[in-house]
Amino acid sequence: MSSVASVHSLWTVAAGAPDRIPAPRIEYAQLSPTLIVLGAAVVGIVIEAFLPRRSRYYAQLLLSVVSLAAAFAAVIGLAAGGFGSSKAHLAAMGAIAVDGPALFLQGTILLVSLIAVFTFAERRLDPAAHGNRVDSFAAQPAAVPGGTAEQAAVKAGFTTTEVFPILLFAVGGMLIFPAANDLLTLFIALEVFSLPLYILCALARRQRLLSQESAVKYFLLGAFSSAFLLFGVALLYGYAGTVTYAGIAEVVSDGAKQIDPALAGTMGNDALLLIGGALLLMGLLFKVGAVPFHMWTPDVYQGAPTPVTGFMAAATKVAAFGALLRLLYVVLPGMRWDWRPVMWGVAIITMLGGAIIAITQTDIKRLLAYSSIAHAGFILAGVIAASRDGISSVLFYLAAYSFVTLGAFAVVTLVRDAGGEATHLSKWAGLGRRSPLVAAVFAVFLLAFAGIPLTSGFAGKFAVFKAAAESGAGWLVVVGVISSAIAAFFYIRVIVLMFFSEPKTDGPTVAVPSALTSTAIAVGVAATLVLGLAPQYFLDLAGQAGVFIR
Amino acid sequence: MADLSFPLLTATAAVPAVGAIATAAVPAAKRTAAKWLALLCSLATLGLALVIAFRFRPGAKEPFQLTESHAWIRDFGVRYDLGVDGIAVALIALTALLIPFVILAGWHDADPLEGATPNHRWRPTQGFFALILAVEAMVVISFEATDVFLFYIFFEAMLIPMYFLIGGFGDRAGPHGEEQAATQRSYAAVKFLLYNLVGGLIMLAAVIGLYAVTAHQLGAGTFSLQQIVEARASGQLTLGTGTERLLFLGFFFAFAVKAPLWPLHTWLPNAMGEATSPVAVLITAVVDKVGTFAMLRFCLQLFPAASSWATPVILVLALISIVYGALLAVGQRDIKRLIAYASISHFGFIILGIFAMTSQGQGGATLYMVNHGISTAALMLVAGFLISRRGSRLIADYGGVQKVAPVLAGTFLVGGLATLSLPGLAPFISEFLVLVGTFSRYPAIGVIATFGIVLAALYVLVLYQRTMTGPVKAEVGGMHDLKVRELVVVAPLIALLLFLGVYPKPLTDIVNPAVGHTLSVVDKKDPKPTVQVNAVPGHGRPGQAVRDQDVEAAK
Amino acid sequence: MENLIALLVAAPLVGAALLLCGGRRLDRAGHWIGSLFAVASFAVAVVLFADMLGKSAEHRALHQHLFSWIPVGGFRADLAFQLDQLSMTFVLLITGVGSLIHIYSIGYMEHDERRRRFFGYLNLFLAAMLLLVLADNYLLLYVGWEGVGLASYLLIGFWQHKPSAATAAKKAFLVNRVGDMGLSIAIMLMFTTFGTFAFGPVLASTGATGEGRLTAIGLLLLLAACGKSAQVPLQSWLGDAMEGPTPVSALIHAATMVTAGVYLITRSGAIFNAAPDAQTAVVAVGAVTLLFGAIVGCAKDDIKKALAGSTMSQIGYMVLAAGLGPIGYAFAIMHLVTHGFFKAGLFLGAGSVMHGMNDEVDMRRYGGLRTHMPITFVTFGLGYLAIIGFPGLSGFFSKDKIIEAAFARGGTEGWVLGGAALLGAAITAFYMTRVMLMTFFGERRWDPEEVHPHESPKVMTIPMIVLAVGSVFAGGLFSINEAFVTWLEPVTSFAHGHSPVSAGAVTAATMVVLLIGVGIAWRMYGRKEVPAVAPRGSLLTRAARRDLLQDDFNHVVLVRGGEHLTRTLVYLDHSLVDGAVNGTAASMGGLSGRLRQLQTGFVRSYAVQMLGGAAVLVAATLLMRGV
Amino acid sequence: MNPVYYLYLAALLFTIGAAGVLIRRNAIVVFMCIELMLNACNLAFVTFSRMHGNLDGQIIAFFTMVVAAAEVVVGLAIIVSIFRTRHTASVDDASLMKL
Repeated sequence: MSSVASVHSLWTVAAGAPDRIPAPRIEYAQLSPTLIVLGAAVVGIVIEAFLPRRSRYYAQLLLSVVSLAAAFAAVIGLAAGGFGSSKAHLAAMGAIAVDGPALFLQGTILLVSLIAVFTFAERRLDPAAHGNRVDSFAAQPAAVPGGTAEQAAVKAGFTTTEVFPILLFAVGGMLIFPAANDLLTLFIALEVFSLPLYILCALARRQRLLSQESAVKYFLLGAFSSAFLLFGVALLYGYAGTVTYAGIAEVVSDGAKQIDPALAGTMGNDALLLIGGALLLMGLLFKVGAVPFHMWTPDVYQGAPTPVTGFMAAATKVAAFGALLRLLYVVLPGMRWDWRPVMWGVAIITMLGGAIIAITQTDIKRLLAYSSIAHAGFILAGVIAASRDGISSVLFYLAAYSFVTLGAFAVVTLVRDAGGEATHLSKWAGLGRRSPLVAAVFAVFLLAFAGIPLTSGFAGKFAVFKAAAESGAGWLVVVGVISSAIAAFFYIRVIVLMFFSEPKTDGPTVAVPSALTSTAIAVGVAATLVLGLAPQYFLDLAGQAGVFIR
Repeated sequence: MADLSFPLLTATAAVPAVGAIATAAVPAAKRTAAKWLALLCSLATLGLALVIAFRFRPGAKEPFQLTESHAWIRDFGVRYDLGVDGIAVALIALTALLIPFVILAGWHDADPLEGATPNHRWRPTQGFFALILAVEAMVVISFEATDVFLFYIFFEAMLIPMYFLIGGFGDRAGPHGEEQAATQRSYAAVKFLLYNLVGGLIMLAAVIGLYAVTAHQLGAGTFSLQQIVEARASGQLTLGTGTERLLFLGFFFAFAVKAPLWPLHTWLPNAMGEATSPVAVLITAVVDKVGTFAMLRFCLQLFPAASSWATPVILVLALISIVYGALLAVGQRDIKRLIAYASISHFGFIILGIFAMTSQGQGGATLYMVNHGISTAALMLVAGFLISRRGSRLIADYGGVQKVAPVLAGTFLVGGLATLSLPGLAPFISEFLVLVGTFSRYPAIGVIATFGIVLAALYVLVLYQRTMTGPVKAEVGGMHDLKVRELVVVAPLIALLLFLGVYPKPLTDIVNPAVGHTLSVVDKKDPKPTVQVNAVPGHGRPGQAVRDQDVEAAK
Repeated sequence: MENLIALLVAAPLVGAALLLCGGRRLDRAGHWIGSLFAVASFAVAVVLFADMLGKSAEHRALHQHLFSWIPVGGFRADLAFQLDQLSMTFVLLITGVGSLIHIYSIGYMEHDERRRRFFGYLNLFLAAMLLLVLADNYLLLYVGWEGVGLASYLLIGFWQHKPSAATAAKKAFLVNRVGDMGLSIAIMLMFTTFGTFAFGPVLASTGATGEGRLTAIGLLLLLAACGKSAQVPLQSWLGDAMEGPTPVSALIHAATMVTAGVYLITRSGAIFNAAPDAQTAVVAVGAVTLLFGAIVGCAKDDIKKALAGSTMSQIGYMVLAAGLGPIGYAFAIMHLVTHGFFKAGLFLGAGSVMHGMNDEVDMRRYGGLRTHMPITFVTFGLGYLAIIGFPGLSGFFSKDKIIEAAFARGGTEGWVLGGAALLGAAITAFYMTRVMLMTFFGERRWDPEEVHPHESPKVMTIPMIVLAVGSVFAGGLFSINEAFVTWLEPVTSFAHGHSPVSAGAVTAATMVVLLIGVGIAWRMYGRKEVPAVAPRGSLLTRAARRDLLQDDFNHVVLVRGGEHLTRTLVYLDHSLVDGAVNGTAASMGGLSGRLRQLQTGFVRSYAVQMLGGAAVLVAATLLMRGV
Repeated sequence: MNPVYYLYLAALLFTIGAAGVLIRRNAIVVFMCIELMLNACNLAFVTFSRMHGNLDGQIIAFFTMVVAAAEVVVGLAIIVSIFRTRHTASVDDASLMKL
């Protein structure tokens, strides 16, 4: 009865005084990072449409690098402007938060993407086809693999320069994701960065069957999970009557000012809240690749073009964990006692599952996929801390981890044989003898993954475990320690393979990369060592960034 | 104040570290240059270590001297705190002393095989010596660290170079050819790494726990040993019994793996068996000492109550190590594995001495660390020279060496006698002190441990008899005696064994105060003799004796 | 004066260092250097002795403190020497006999290309032995104790190319180590009891502690003595030790080292006096050993092994005497000294015989040698008379006193011990006569084509003569109005034993049994022809040839058992301790392999699992709230 | 009429969609089932919007449609290309990568 009236009044108000509807305010300056990237993406499309094929590659490369760099500069500017701490607030009518975590994560994502662009643009590794340098993306993705159309495309020296704008779109979505301050924005951002990734997965130049398969798997499962997430959003909306984080949080902690009777009906119903929250969590856990929502990770990581894999593994995790943090710390702090135990379970099975399954992997990319799962578990341990330390430790871990991952996958692109990248572990035997430098670099990354002291991996692991232990999750730390012991085993196995086993005669060759990939790897190593030896500065950054706005 | 003066401790660790990088950078063709560079760096380190030993004032009040302190990772409560007590000084000196010999002994161990295809990228020789220096640097700094976290980091990081040394370089062509040897090597290396890594990670959990506790009670988490000890003394910091025991176990486990203590020992025979003998020396004489050293410095000082709680079990385990290691040594067919098991037995003695909680026991244990380092080095290196001549590690392949290579045999015998701790050689003093220290608190355990000296005699003499005496084996016939380089390696070690056996005072003077401090932290006193004798100092005349109660009455 | 003490030890030590590190360039002069240092040490000893005689009995003890050796907490061991009458006696014996044997060896080892090393070892032995008797505390004594063990190990195994020699050396060292264990534990016990282990304080404080501890210490010291002095049950090594060159047997395994046990017991007299039970154990060991050794001595055909048995038995006498307390100490030492003379002489004689017989040791291949090597025959003969206790010669005085003291112990114990001692005397007479007859009398049982017996060179015979002189007169000299006893009394304290039977009766009895022993031997070996191959012999004989099966026992129980034990442990270490860890790793792998199967590659199965996960997640969340 | 029924319907549709994803082999059909799930969400949104009497739900529904459309574009592109490669749209055939 009353609900009907309210709806009716709605119409009358609408009809009555249109001028009372407030005009939306958009703080362009504070949204500039996202806007720059998305704008650049659009420009990229235009370039594809109008520039001649020859010049596209360079134009796109230039555009992406410049735009990402500019966006990063903007983030720095905002942070310097105090938006990270004192002036942190909600922009775009509360849809997007501009605060410490958001800026820190956006900065990380932008740097990672910048390096990813380098690996995307690498054109030295594959042997030149018909005199044209080629990158690791299909000449004509639409063409049937091995078909005449494809051969023609190769002959003509086509290259899929669209990857750059697509990448930029994905980055745009990722920038919004951790900053999203209401569930709708969250959902949209999720789709905005997922859809481009689906496409990128399908674009491998070699082993296109695998590539397409990975794309379809990723797509179907991704869509499936996002449907769940959306349903969760619906339920939460039903529970709270709003989708803004602040609003929901208020209702959750029973702090709603005036409860209109319509709300009272649903608000009491915790089932809506709990189920909705659970589904929402599931959607995010899928993106971070936590057990049991990890199934897509190995297949997609293996099938996708390695630069894309590196980008996904690094950037997606950052964005997704950012969103997860914001959700748990801003929206659901009121129900901490509900989600913490659940997350405990998830964290434990994720750490152990990832580590254990990885032991018997035989493909380097799948191995790294499982290791990324295990790492997701470690980060979850930090998330569970539910303390300021927890936030900052997670932020630090994400930064540290993403660079290591990117570097590792960049190295994977170098080891090649006739069939493209030689990802089967048996092929890596004796790599240390054939090209010690590459092997050594990869070993450094592996040691960082394993969390050996003096590498960024150790600092990160220590940070999250410390936070967890301080919040009373001591046993979680023990489990984490055990699983990192298990994990150590397979990292070491790879090192043994590279250094202590005799090189095979038909072993792969190590391609000499151009400056692009070299830069990527170099940055990876530098980050690994700097964050390992002198992490204090970055810990400070993360520490200052450790406050959410609500 | 310490910051103003020349950072001696840092320098001592930095020299080999820089040397490692420099050595690694030497181009492939300049192999010999790399060797000399490494040798020079290790000698420079030795020099600095001696400077430490001389700058160190045994009498001083403060527990740690030559301290350096800088902020490092504030968020983790970690500082770059260095400082040495007598024990550390002794062990740093030992490390710095042994490394040059290790390098010299391994002079040709990493040369590329004859007929190997030249590869301008692959530089095993440079790598070998660089890794040795890297290990030295890390060991030194972990002896110097007075910050638990700082120690932990290098305690762990040390594994990586060791791992490459074990897995990457081995004796030429073992009994079953190069291929087989390579697989065994990598197995040994992985085993070494996993055992120690698991230990280290469990310790990591304890380290984090320690931080959580300090952060919770002191406001800001800290890892500074002194700060924690003082806080505990002043009652600011109180650990619950359960917590303290858990943390203690976490720490002790890692050190027991490293030491190694039965039943966590099985990695050592593999590692020492497969590695080249200089590397084996590095493992048992240098790296493993970090474990026992850490028990003394961290386990006891951080968790006194838990230490004395765990003492009975640990003593029994140590006892088992002593007897078990010796018995298995008797049963070995492989020279290097035999020495490895002998070391396990010796580490049993060291741990026994540490946890006997008497000044003799702990002083003895510290001396034992040093002496065992020297004696094992002597024995193992000579064994290495022997093996390099015949190309086999099996005892059965030798016989009558004494006839063809008397000097080699003689040095081998001296090393062996040191291993069975013959009086007059350094190890005797430490072993006897450990036994006395143990006996005075736990007579039964002391007595059983004494059986170790018989077993030691057994395995050493059996080894010597089977390899050196008897009719000359055909394959041994053409064996040449020690070369100059090899003599230069062995002679000083033997001289040192003799000197420290006759005049250990310099060492004991440095060590005693540190031991006293440790005991005071653990709050333990030496048991009093049942009879009070006012001993006329070193004098034949009878001094009269008084019953205890009379003394009481007199008071 | 006391600063000379260190010189005693230093001289031979320097010699050893020179010879062992000197290398080949010293090969030609090696033996002279060695002998020189030995003699030098003897000279110093004589000087000190003269000085000591000049002082009154109470002020004879000298003391030299070099430096504090091991100072750790309450534990302080000094490197300090103590030279009192007891030590002096030993010093003279060691350096004197030692020098003689050095000289003898110059000839004996002439043809050995490793002679330099041999003399190095001999010097090393002298140094260690002197350290043993000069130490002023038990720990330093322990150093000498093991030092002589090392020297004996090196010298027994001097001919290392012979596996038998190497084995014998190892065996000697190991058995000694068992004894050393006792000594070291005893020292620990002293430390925990008295807080020190210097002779002075410890021996002066025995009154202050309970008898239990003293008994324990006493028994441990006895264990040590058994090891070093080849007393039952640790006697098995001495026979094999004869693998070493004969001078070694003479010096180490007859005159000096093996008597260290007696020194230890005598030195620790105060402790034993306060611990009667320990003393009983000592006399028991002594009595048993003196019979054991004698019996073994009767059956051996190897001349050196026969003498070894006799050594064992004679030391049994000394230990017995030492066990009797103040009534025996002095006689123990006295017998020790006389024994040093005649047994060394006998061994050198045996060596000279072997020298002339191409190193043949089997007495059944000797016979009628008296004409071929007269000097050896005479010296050996005098030694023989001395050892069987022929009236007037050294053996007579010392042994007779011991038998007397044994009776003086009183009660049944006294009778038993006295009886044993007498029986021992009889058997001694028997086997020594046997040796004498088989070697020098009867028909020759060697082939003149192969061996050409000849007298040894002067450098060997002169020491033999000197020793023979000693073995003739020493005893008498000592007994002139109890000179020796009074000399030792300040150290060992002396008490006259009151024997139930008069001294004369004892002497008479000794004479009788002596004649019986000689008579039987004469009937068996003098009258009849000695078969060149040993007859099967009675059960006892065969057992005696095998050291009364005691070796076989060791072999079966200790050696075999030990081998089995180690083999089992090696197996367990691999399968159990190692297996546990590897098993865990393997199971991890298996688990991983099984979990892998979940990754079927089918999208739909992934979806199912996601759905399941979602369901669990929801359910868990709901459960948390209990909705 | 009580709007809660619409919620039940939405849940039902969502379940049907999910079941379809699990059961059907043809990629296109699977994809349609996902669309069905999204539409179920839309229904829920609209219903709640009605119950709460604010427009957020309805607005979200529009967004969802747009997103669904975008998904169709990407999804069909992928599915079609894989169909052209393999001449089958069965998701079970795309199982080269496993374990």
